[in-house]
Amino acid sequence: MNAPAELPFGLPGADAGWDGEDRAEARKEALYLEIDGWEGPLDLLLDLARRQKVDLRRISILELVAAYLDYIEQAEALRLELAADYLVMAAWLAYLKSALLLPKDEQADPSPEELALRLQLRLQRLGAMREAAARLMGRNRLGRDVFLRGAPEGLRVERKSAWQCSWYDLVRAYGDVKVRSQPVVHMVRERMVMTLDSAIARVSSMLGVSLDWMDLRDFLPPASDTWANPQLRRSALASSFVAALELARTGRAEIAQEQTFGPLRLKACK
Amino acid sequence: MMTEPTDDFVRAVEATLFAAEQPMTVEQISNHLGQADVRPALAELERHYRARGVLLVERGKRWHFETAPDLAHLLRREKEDLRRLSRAATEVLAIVAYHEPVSRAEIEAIRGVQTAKGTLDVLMEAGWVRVAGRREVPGRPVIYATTPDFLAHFGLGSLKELPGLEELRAAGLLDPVDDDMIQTGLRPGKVPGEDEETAEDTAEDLDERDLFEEDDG
Amino acid sequence: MMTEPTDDFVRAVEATLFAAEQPMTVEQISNHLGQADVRPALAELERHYRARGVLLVERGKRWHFETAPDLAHLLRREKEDLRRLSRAATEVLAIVAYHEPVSRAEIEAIRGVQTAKGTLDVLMEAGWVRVAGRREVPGRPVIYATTPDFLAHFGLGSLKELPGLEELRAAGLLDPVDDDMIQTGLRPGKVPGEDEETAEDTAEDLDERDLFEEDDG
Repeated sequence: MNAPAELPFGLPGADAGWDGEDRAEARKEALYLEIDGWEGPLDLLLDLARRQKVDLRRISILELVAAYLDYIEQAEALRLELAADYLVMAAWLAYLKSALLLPKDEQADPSPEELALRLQLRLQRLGAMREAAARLMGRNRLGRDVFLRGAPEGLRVERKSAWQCSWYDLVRAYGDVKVRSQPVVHMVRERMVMTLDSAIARVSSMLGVSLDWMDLRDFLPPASDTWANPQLRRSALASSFVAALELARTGRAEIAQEQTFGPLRLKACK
Repeated sequence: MMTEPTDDFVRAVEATLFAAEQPMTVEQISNHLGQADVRPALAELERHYRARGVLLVERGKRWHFETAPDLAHLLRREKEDLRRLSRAATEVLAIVAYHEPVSRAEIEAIRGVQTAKGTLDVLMEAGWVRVAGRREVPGRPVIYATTPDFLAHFGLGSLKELPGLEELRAAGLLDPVDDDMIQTGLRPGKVPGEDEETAEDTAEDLDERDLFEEDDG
Repeated sequence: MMTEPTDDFVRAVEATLFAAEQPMTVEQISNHLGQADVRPALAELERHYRARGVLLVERGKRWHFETAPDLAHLLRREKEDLRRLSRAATEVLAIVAYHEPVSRAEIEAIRGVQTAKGTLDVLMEAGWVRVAGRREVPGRPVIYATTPDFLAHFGLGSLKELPGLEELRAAGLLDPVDDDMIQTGLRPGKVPGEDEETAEDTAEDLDERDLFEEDDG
């Protein structure tokens, strides 16, 4: 690793490499061949300024401008799309050069000396950062020159659970288990029906009153209140039919039906 | 305290072992440091670190630094998380409390679902349930009982203070909670298995899910 | 050589830092060791290890052990897995470190060239540069600064230890970049802006391309 740290800032030749690499030689060769190697016009200017072998604070701006324009002229293979910045800089430097050569009283504001000074300062700033970068990269770096512990045990934060449960939760849970595991009894729901007994009683009492044939349906209770329930009425019809058959079997009633599905008629036996 | 200047070779062995990702044999260290004899340096380092927070130790012919065993507890920091017992765990705990000592098979018979082993582990970790021996029947199943910590946590003088079935009924705790839950318990065609717990969890009300989350802090 | 018995608390701090996987601040060490004041112990350890093959160092308020730099030639690993930075990236890194916090426009004004976004990304990915908020000026540009990892990597206790910082400051070379420099600079009529990014990428140093393969062109 080279050690640019001993070199004071701004001295010629202090253009150390970056990240341990020194490309200065390669770049000298490339100087007249290509422009791709430069990080913009300021970079090129900085390199040219360094060739003056003086402190950046003492460079000759006129000489620098000449070198730059010279370089641009010689770089015939310039790819225009890459070179726009370089040409803009060239134009500006040509303007600066002519302004510097003009008599003082014809000079604009800011003065060309002021502009030249600014250019110089910018080159110094860039040069300083470039050297700072090289010094930084040349330091003892973690993972390259110095090392952390290879196999640290690690600091652990162990999580421990503090379980929570209340008395109520406990008792409630037991209740739930008990409820869930109770034996299940299947019960047929009680439905409202007319029992056979009550149908026989009703039909036989009504037969005693009437002497004519009567439709079976007329024996049902009037469709009001609870008897309006259609399910209950079907039950009453079914029970009354069975009651009629029972009364006929025991000889207490006659049954007649004129056609299939026709009305069923009923009459008391004489 | 002024430390004597340390021999550079000893320092190199020290740094090599410090940076190593694996314990190193004498040969490996020596190869790393130009074939020199590293044994005296290892001996000196071992002696030096004996009094410190880090020790240089040899295990199976390999050397490495490790933190001193008496300080191991410092490298672990405990953090308590308050966690609410799951419904399944609460039920198992209640069954143990009402029926102790009980075996796992008995708990399962009472609950009507299989009980994941983890559930009993959680209760033992909480310090509320302990193994109370084995029942002297074929298979000699492990039986479980509650601990004094259980009584203390729930503020009970003894298990006799737990409300009886009649009291539970009077308190409305034996009323069906809702039909869905009963049906869950009686779902026909349900295959018992370890994944039972999960299935049950899914059917449980959302509140419990919330409670499951750890309340940090 | 007989080592004096070491205070147990000093040993605890030593063991904690040895075991830690990351550099630790004084607060973190203290939290780990029951809130005690660890500074005297750190000072004692720092002194003790100064003569050894391993050093206790403070980098950006975080402490860690690392191998002594003078042993680098013995420890340097053959296959270096450090990512090689392009010249553009090293320059940008230096500018961020010496000028922080700094906006991208300011970096570009110093370098006289537009900086590909990838360059800053590479530095952020390496963990050396971070976004440090926005500058409260029109446009509210994002500003960048270095991280504690940057200090640790380059062995700096703080930014004050940056090489040549005082000379550069005295020479006025670290003065804030003024708007004039950003706006006009050496490129009259050219205003830096996001839309120039693409053109600039094309113009970027080829080496940077090769090293980082950021072909999103």
